[in-house]
Amino acid sequence: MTSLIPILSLLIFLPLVGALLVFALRQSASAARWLALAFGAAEFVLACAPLALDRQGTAQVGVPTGFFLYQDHGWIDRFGIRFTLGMDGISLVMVILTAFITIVAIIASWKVKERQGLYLSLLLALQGAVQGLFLSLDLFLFYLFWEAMLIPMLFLIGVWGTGRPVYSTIKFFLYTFVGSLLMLLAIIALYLMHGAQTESYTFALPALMHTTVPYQLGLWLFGAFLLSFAIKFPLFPLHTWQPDAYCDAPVAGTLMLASLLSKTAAYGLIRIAYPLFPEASRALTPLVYVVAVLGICYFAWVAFAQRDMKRMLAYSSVSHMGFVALGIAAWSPVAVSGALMQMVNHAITTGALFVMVGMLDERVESRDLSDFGGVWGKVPVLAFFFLIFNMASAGVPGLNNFVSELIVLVGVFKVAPAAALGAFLGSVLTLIYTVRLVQEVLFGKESKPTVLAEVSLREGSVLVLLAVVVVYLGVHPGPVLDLFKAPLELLLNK
Amino acid sequence: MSVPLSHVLIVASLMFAMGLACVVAWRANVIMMLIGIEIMLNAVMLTFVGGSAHWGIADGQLFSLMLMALTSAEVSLALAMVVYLHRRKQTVNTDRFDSMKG
Amino acid sequence: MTWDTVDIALMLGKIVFVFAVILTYAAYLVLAERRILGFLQDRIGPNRVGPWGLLQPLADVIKMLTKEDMIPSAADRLLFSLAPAMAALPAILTFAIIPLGAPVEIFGHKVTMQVADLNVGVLYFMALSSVAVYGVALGGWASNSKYALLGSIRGLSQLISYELSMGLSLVPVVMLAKSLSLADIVNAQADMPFIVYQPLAFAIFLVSILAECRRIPFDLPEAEGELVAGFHTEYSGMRFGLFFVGEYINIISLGSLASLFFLGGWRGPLLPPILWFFIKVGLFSFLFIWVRGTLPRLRYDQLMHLGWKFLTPLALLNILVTGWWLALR
Amino acid sequence: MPVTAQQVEFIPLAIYTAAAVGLIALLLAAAYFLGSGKDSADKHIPYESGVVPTGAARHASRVPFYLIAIFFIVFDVEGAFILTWATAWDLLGIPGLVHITAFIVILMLGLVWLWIKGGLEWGPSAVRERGKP
Amino acid sequence: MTLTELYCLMPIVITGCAALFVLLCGPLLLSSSLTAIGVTASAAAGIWAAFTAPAPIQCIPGLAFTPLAQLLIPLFSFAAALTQLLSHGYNERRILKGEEYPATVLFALFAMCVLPCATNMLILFLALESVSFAFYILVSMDLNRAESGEAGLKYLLMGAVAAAFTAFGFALIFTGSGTLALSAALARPENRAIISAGWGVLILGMAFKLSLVPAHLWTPDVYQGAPSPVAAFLSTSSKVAAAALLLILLGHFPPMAELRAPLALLSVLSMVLGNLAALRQTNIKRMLAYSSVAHMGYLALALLTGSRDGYAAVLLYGAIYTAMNLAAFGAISSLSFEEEREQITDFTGIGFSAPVRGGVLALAMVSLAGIPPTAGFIGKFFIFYSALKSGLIALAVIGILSAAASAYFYLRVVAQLYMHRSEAPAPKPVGFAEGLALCAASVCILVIGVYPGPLLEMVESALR
Repeated sequence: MTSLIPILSLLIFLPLVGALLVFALRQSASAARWLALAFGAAEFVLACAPLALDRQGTAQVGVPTGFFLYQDHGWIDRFGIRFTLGMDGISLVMVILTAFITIVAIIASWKVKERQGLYLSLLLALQGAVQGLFLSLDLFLFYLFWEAMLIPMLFLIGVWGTGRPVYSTIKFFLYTFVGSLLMLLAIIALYLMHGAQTESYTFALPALMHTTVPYQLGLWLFGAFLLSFAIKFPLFPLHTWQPDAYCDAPVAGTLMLASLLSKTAAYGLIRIAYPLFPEASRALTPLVYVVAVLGICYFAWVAFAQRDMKRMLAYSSVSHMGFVALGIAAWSPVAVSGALMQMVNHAITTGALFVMVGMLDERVESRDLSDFGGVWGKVPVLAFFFLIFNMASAGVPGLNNFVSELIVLVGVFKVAPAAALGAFLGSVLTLIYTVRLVQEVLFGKESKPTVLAEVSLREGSVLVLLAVVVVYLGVHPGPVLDLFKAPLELLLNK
Repeated sequence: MSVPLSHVLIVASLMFAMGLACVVAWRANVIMMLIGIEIMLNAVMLTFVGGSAHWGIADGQLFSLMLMALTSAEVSLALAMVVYLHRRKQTVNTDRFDSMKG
Repeated sequence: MTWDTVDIALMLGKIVFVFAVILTYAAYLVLAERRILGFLQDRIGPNRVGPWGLLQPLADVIKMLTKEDMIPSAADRLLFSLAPAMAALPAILTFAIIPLGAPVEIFGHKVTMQVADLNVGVLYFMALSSVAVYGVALGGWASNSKYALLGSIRGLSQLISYELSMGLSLVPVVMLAKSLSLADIVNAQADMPFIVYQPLAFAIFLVSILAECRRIPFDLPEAEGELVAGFHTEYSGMRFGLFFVGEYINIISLGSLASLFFLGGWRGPLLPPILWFFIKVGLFSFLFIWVRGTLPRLRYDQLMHLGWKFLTPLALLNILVTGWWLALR
Repeated sequence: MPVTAQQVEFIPLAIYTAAAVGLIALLLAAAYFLGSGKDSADKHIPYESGVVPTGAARHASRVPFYLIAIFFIVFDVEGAFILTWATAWDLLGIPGLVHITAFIVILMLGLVWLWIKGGLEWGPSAVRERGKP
Repeated sequence: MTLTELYCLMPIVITGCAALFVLLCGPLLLSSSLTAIGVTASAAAGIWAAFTAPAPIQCIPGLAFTPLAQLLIPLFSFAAALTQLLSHGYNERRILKGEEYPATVLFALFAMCVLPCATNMLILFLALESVSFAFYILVSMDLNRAESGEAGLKYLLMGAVAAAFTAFGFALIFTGSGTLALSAALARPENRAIISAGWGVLILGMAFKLSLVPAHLWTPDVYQGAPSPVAAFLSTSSKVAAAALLLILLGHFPPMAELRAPLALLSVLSMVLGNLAALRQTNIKRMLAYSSVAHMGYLALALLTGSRDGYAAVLLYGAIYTAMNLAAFGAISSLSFEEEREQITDFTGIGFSAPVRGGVLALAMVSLAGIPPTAGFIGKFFIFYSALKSGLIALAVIGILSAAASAYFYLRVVAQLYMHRSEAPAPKPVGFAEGLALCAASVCILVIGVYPGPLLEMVESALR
């Protein structure tokens, strides 16, 4: 269904316009902040708008099935590149998630001291690129957003980062860039193959799904896609950029990286790589299992060894992402919807934890575990939220992560019980380091006494928002899962 | 024509190679390099003249004439630069033209 | 075409004849110059060797041959020895293409009065005049002496500057004759010598050849007042002799060319062609000597200004005017 | 002896050239054998008006000399173009004339430019131009 | 020659006359009016060419207003105009006086206008060499620095060797085919060896001009020594001109099959070694020089395909590369003081102290790295597309990996601009002319990056 208002284009361009306006107002920090927040809110409203639409729709001519919002404009005719956007249930959830996380990020960066206007403007630009990525149905367009995301991120880490920001940002950039360039080659190859087979040269994703790819070549092409997505994911052993980037990025940067950018990779796998190359993906599935399980366990183990909270969370985050990979690898409706659910939950839980570490960091100017202790006694509200999010992360029933990880494990167990067992082992490890983190920070003894301030109104509002979502998704994930059902069927039965 | 085309080409190629060898071997001296380049260009002119004699058209000679003009302009430019650098550094040894490294 | 013995004999005969003519002429031109200069300067000049000093050239040659043959220790030996030959050779070689008279019939063979009638005669002449520069340049440079180097650099600049105007002044002649062959050029002047059409070109050519010969008022390369003897300061004996002889042969050949290009060469009424030719050449020779006796030496900047700011643009303009005049005639 | 049209002209020229070279060689050889005199070290010193030479003789010349060399190279070759046209001016007709006129005009403009920029200045006038001794 | 034919060749006439005018009347005019005249003439030539329909008939023997000319003349004019705008302030700061500079730029432009119009090898060669000549002079124009003169001499010597190779190639092709006209110079089977030898030598010569490895050694020195605006012009237009020459030749008679391997080798070596060498540079101009080696490797890759797509990619990439390098060198030149700002560390914090110029430099770097949504990405996309389409998979993979590595040194500049705490001395405020030029270049980069359609169409029609 195409609506009168081009919602999809607006979703992309609204943040970009916002970025420009905020950039123009960068001299006055408060104006820039409020403007950015306004744009973030507007985007969130716009993102939720499709919830009110009739999402079943009737198949229209030219619109691929399953997409209840669709836009298609000519762009670069020479190559048959079109500006094609489409929204199905998966995209919808991702778009809402993006809008939500961005609002959190904007509020979390209320206190940025240097060049705040530029910072917020980059955040909005990043949001625009991510939204575009989730919506694009043209592979070229997808690639464009995929790479365009890197530039704001590059600056966010490099300019406002701590530690060794330049090193981290360039490392991050190069890793992802190498992978994505190979993906570009694969995209072009697929395009050429499709063109040669059908005489119609196009980058449209639905059309490309019908390409007959020789098995051997398919392995190579899928390999290129997998490599690119695995780096961004990140999957073991391509993760080495990740702890540095997560640690050295500013709070909002880490939030965007952990909550959104890693999801773009998972989204890419689900939307593009697996459906495009079913045979090749099936052939490489064992590899993905191994990598995912290894990742879950290994990263949990490494997280346990960290003294820097942010670094610990970085490893924890990537360990949790292993469940997403696991779910995708199983490629069954249950497993994949679990993976999608895990994407959402991970975004929120991990994001919340990073925000909280940011708050602690702001107060103590340290992230070392030994500098904290007895927080529970000093600032109970803060400590309460910290506990909730950690519990969610550890997979305590009733909170969101439990649901999704359970679904993934159930889904995977049917096809690959060994992998499911491994992953389960990993989640036990998760429990261990989370308990340790909570114990040391909230109840342990600190090395030198510190005075902590209680959460402010601004911080509180963010935490409450996140906590509500955490609890809601933990007890009532049904509506979200429903959204995934129809598109997943289409994707899996292709 | 009394000289076969192949002979002309062989001689020209030899001359060209010799000129190139001169340029490569005497890299230290600008003047020698210029001489080598002249030899190379003369080989080119020889080829053109030979070719135009072979086909019985004047085009090649025309090209040779233009090459002469080109050569003269090039040599004059090179000499101007050599004089300028010589007055600055008192040498025509290219090894001494080493302001740039990297 | 085939040659028989007579042809070959005639050819060799011509060569010998030309050598005889130029060497004799050069030798006596030296004497004539000294006598005429003496006359112009109100003194006598050489008159002791032979009647009226007629054997003086012979004495000069013997002297040069028996003088010590020195090479300065710091000189570049090869170039030092080569330079005089490079100075004399082009002057002699130029004569190969000069027609001394109208073709004649001997033993039923039509004989041109020149060693070789090249169809690119003018180019040949210009090429040789360029080669002549090397004599001056190498001589001065190889001597490794300050005077010599100064003289040779001056000479170099002067020679190449005037070569330009000389070459350009010949372009109208080539256009009028529609040929580069000297015989054709002379034949083209059957009706009217080119000096009538091209007085300006003639003037430019005349001044240029004066400078090419490095004669007063253009003798800056060997200005004895400032540079001792200029580029041949270090030369002695026969090597100096070659420079010396070369200069006089140059006077003859350039005079011959001037008469060929502008005065109709051997053409003239009544008298036999070869006589006409030598009368004209003699005229030029006399002119050279006369100028030497009359004019002062130019300053170097004046010399260069004359060449570049006056003669060269004028020659270029002359070409344009001639071109349009010929086309629209 | 059969000869081609080219050889008719080139054989005499070659013999003439050989003879000229031979003559010069003869003269130099004669001077070498006939030349007399006593060698001494002082005679080999370059002549500098009786003063013992100091410094190197191969000094760098003033810039105008180099400039003249450079100008000559360019103008001489342009002269070659003009001569090429001159040999065939009647065949080329008015278009050829127009071309060569443009050529010569541009060449003369180049000369004028050299003149304006002081490339042709020598001696006192050049010193005046630069305003220093 | 009728009036309409003259009409077609007006760009050549305009630039030639403007060059002579500037040269001769220069002493009487102010330097700003000289710049104005130069820019106006360049713009006029470019606009005239852009809005004149190509006519394949020969106007003057050897010259025709080809479709290729319709694309390239505006491109060259754009580069020349920007160069002059950039040079204006630069030359004032560096005390480069005189009308020779604008006149030489215009002469270069004149020759560049002739190049794509050529219909025979003689004109082609003369045009290419005239371009080189103008650049020899421009490179050595800065008498205040010894590097400039040295760079000029090095460039001249290398360029002369290259010219000898190119001329020898033409000579052999002429000898093999018996004509100088491009349209008729087809390979005759009995002379195949001669012609393919000619092609080989010619490509070697062009490798010099394009600075492909192993004939690239002059590039860094020349870029470093040349005044920055000249480096901008040199690194863009002269490269495009050389590539255009190859395109013109290839359009008329494709090279022999036996030349593919050497050309492929040149391309791979350039891509890999150029990028690797650039990694080590601390001087930004040398870095850009090696980067241009690598970029020319990509161009060679597209040429190697021998397909229409490949040729179109060459033209497109040429246009894009022109915009990118003009922006990069333009920013460098406008950031220079009385001294050149050369080391990468000289740019620390410039992104904030001189936002416009720093931004343009960063944009140029991002574009050179080939990151969307900049023009550089479109260019790379087209090149690798054409390479894959022609089945050059291995080369494409090598190329793309080297491109990925290249991102490192481009980003290092960006990092230096924005991400270091210490600050280099801030530059003076940007002048109007320089600002205009920089904006024009960056707008081109962005617009082509987002909406390359029109440019693609122009490229396609240029090859028709």
